[in-house]
Amino acid sequence: MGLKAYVADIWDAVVTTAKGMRITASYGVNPKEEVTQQYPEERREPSERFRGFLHNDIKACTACTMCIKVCPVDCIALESVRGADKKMVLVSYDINIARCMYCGLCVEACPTKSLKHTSGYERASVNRGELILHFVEEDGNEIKARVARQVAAAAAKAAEAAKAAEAAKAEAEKSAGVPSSGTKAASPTPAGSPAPGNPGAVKAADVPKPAGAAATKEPETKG
Amino acid sequence: MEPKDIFDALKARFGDAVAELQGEAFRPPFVVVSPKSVLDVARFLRDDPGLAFDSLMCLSGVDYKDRLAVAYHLHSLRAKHRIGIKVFLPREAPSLPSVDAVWPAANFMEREAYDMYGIVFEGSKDLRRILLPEDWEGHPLRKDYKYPEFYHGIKV
Amino acid sequence: METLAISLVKAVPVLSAVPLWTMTLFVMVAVAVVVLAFALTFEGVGSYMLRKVAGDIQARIGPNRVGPYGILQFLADGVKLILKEDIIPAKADRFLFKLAPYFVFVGSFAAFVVVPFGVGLIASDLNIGVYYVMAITSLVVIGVMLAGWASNNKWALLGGMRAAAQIVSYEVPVGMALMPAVLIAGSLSLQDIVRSQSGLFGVFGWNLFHNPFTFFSFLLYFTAAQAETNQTPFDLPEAESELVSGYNVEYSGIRFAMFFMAEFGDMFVVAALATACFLGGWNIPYFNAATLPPLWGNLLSLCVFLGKALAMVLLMMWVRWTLPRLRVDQLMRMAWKYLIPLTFFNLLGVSLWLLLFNGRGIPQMIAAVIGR
Amino acid sequence: MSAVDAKAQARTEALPTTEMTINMGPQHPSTHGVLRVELRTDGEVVSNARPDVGYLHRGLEKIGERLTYAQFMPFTDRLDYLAGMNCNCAYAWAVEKLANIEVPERAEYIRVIVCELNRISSHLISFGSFTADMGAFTPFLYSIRERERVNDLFEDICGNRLTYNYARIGGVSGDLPPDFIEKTKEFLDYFEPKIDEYNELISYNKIFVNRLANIAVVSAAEAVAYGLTGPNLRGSGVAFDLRRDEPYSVYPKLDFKVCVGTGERGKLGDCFDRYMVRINEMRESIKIVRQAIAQIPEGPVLAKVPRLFKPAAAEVYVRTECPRGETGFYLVSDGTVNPYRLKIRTGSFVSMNIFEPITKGLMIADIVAVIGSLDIILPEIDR
Repeated sequence: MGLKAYVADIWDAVVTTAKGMRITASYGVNPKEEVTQQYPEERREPSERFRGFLHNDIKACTACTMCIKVCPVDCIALESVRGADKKMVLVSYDINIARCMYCGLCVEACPTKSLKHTSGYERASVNRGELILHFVEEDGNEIKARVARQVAAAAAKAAEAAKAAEAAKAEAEKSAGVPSSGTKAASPTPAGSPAPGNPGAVKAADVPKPAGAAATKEPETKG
Repeated sequence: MEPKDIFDALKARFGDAVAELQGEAFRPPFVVVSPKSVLDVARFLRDDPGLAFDSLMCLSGVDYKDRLAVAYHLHSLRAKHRIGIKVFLPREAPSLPSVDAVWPAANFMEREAYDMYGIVFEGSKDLRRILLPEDWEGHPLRKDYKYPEFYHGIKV
Repeated sequence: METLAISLVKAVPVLSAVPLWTMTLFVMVAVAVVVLAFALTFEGVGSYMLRKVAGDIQARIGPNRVGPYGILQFLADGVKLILKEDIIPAKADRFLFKLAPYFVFVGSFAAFVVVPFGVGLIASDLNIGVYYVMAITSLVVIGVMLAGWASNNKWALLGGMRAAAQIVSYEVPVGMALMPAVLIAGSLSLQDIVRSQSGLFGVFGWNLFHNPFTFFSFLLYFTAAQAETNQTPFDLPEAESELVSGYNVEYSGIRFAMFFMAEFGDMFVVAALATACFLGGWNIPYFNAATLPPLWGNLLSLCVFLGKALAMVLLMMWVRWTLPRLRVDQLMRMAWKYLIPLTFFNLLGVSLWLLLFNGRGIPQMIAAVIGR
Repeated sequence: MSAVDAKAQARTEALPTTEMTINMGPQHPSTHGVLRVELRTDGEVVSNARPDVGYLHRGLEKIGERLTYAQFMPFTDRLDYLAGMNCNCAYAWAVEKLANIEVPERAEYIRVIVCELNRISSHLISFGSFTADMGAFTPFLYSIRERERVNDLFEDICGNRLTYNYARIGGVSGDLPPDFIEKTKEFLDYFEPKIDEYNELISYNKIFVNRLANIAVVSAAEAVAYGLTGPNLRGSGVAFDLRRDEPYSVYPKLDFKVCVGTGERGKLGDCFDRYMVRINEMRESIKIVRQAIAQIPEGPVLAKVPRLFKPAAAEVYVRTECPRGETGFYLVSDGTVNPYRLKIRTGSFVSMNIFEPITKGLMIADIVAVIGSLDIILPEIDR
């Protein structure tokens, strides 16, 4: 190639290198440009819509299993028993945050807004058991026993009330001659077992439950 | 050109090889073509100045329970129109001529259709499994696919 | 070395019982240990400086966890590398695999012998200084090729071959670019070259401003030296993004540390040569260091020399963090079609200049005119 | 053949050198993910580079057939994790066309804003990692610094920095936070001069240009035949951009230029052109976001769509312009809650198709350049 191209080549190389070095120098000299955050010491404040670990407020939760139906990876499992006053009582509510992908669909689907994202994101652990958050502190069986007692008591009360009503009706019939109505329905079976048919759901039963459910207190909303 | 005219042009040219135009619920509409004549239809679609379908947007296998199908979506950069070509295949030994001679873009997509549905593309430059390991049995996207229990001793 | 040994014996008479040759041997070992200590500390400081400068340029902080401002980072790295498991690949050629790092380390460390640190501070003032450096640094090539071949890894093999091609073909321009300083000083010894740039003319005594050709040959030398020490525009032998890590891909533990230290050793040697030959070595402008008492004179000149050398190392790092990497054939084309013709033409220019103005540079001529 | 050649020929026959087969990947610093390239090389010169994909295959299409339309949305982030918003919106547009759902105007504008911001952050990563592959490590860190600011914007708007899951069928999941517009304007003003700085630092650098000019030249006809789309197609001089030629959402209301390769530093369609198209596209995206911010109307951001809606049985193919080319969704619905067939056609998958023919005879360093210039990303290829 000609001498002119030869020199032009060298000149182009020198000029572009010099321009590049001017820019790297401009960053090199002014320390204001450092953008690194020292993570453990300086923590960045996540925005208030940040989707961290889930937290379910048990008192507000009505065990309607909407979150289970909506979750794409079936990482929520709950077990509940119908209480005396027909409302469902939560026996156990577990979220497996190892499977959860923090997509936020369950939070949107929760009618009572009891399920919310906290801003916590630090929960690495060596054993997988710790990655299953149990939101119901009380032991499942005690709850079931308690609810069963309440239901039985309510049923007994209802039965007496029914007998008393029948006795009253019996007298009313003697006076009016009307036939008596059927007895009360059988006590309700525990509905609300985890949504059938998704093999992946972590049922409370098969989760390795150490003696006395490890009540891992969920961190408050601000992590 | 409107899909109807494209269909008529093909019908005129290939007669019974071009079966019907699936029009109403299909955007873009599909022209159903018999498996044997796919290569000629493809070459005609690309070379005909009026149609000029020079770019194959997408080639995908579909499993319609009773039969398999290969859906080609074509687009013409020059004439700015689109058409779909559908080829129905039997479930047992689905095979049809490969179109990677007409559109080189088809090679990877055909390999994927072969990998996922087991549709053999005769005359393809290089028909191998693309996404799954070479010695994987079965074609996962088929509706009748059963998950294998183990793969080389690893629980699936 | 004998003079040192004799002066030591005179100072401590009881030593006279010891035969003279053991004394000189002892002195030699002592000097070698001192220079090795300096080399190792520089390699540590160099790596810290490299990462701090890189951090600064790339809008980040660089090491700041180990020790105040991260100064002890290189110690931490050193200890880590020593403690790390030292894996030798199964089918590797075990003997050559173990041998390679020593070649590379010796190649880069042996050049410290002739580095003119101060007025009297030089390991041994060889009268073939520059020629010796050229010869000894080519040991590195053997070490790198051995490493590439012995680690039974295709990437390492490619890295080794690239290193061989690059270092050998850049030896030529580096050598030729140093010749102007030798011509001006009239001797190969580095101390003489530095003395030829005595400080009386101040900054203009440097070879850099002797004549336009030497200035140009400084630039050529700097580019070729950047290639000689595998710095980024030319860091093909261990190109992370292409060859995974080039010839030292299978090395770990202390062996990798030796490659790592050798690289910084090379960097310092090249910077030292640049300062000695072009930037007036340990000469202090407008002041003759020899007049001071030996201790202070040496100390002052040592500081001046280290200052200039570190400035050169910084310049190299600055270029290193700006430019992308060349391809192998472009690397070769640049060496043989651009650098070598230019250095030869440049050498011709310097010799003609010296012939015409019988050895006086522009500053000297101006000084003569002003009648200093 | 002269005597000398004959002798040389004889000698080479006496010492036949076999070709070396190197596995570049699947774990390799510059394959942008888990790609294995089987290189058959003679020394440095590559005679055949056969890509082997599938290491990141998660079977998204099979998962799609098991989930409802709404549940598949978070999976689309995992398609091209550098452009999660684009894939989210692409899937949303596809399902809306399938089920004829009307999307409120404000939601469309928000989608365009986040898609273009995501295009900027995706091109930043492709620019940064491409220069890092070429050996210049500094621009990579500058591009990451800019991308962090885009991530902060996205974190404010949807709560996540990478897997956004922001679009919904029928709109977006949440309205813009109050200070979003100011922060975006501030970012755009900060970012615009940076592009010229990149060009001065690295784009027109002599070594960088030498490494990229005239490497892996793809002619316009070849690009169309191989089905290339997006920056790779425009790099070969074909001015085809889905946002302008098949307008969707509110793109017709926004005016922007389609950047095309011009053969600046070498033949038209080489690695340098594809690289420069992406750099210029970032400037266009800034213009688009500025216009969209100015014109955005008030109003709802999510249409009323039942959670388990059953679209009519239909087949639809919808494609949108993503940073790595055209992402097309071929949806077949049989009237039930789950899609019957969900085929995802992505830009990187087709770009990988042309990788083998164009890398014949290049050197190993150029293979890295071609991977970088095609800007492929493996989750999109393997799905």
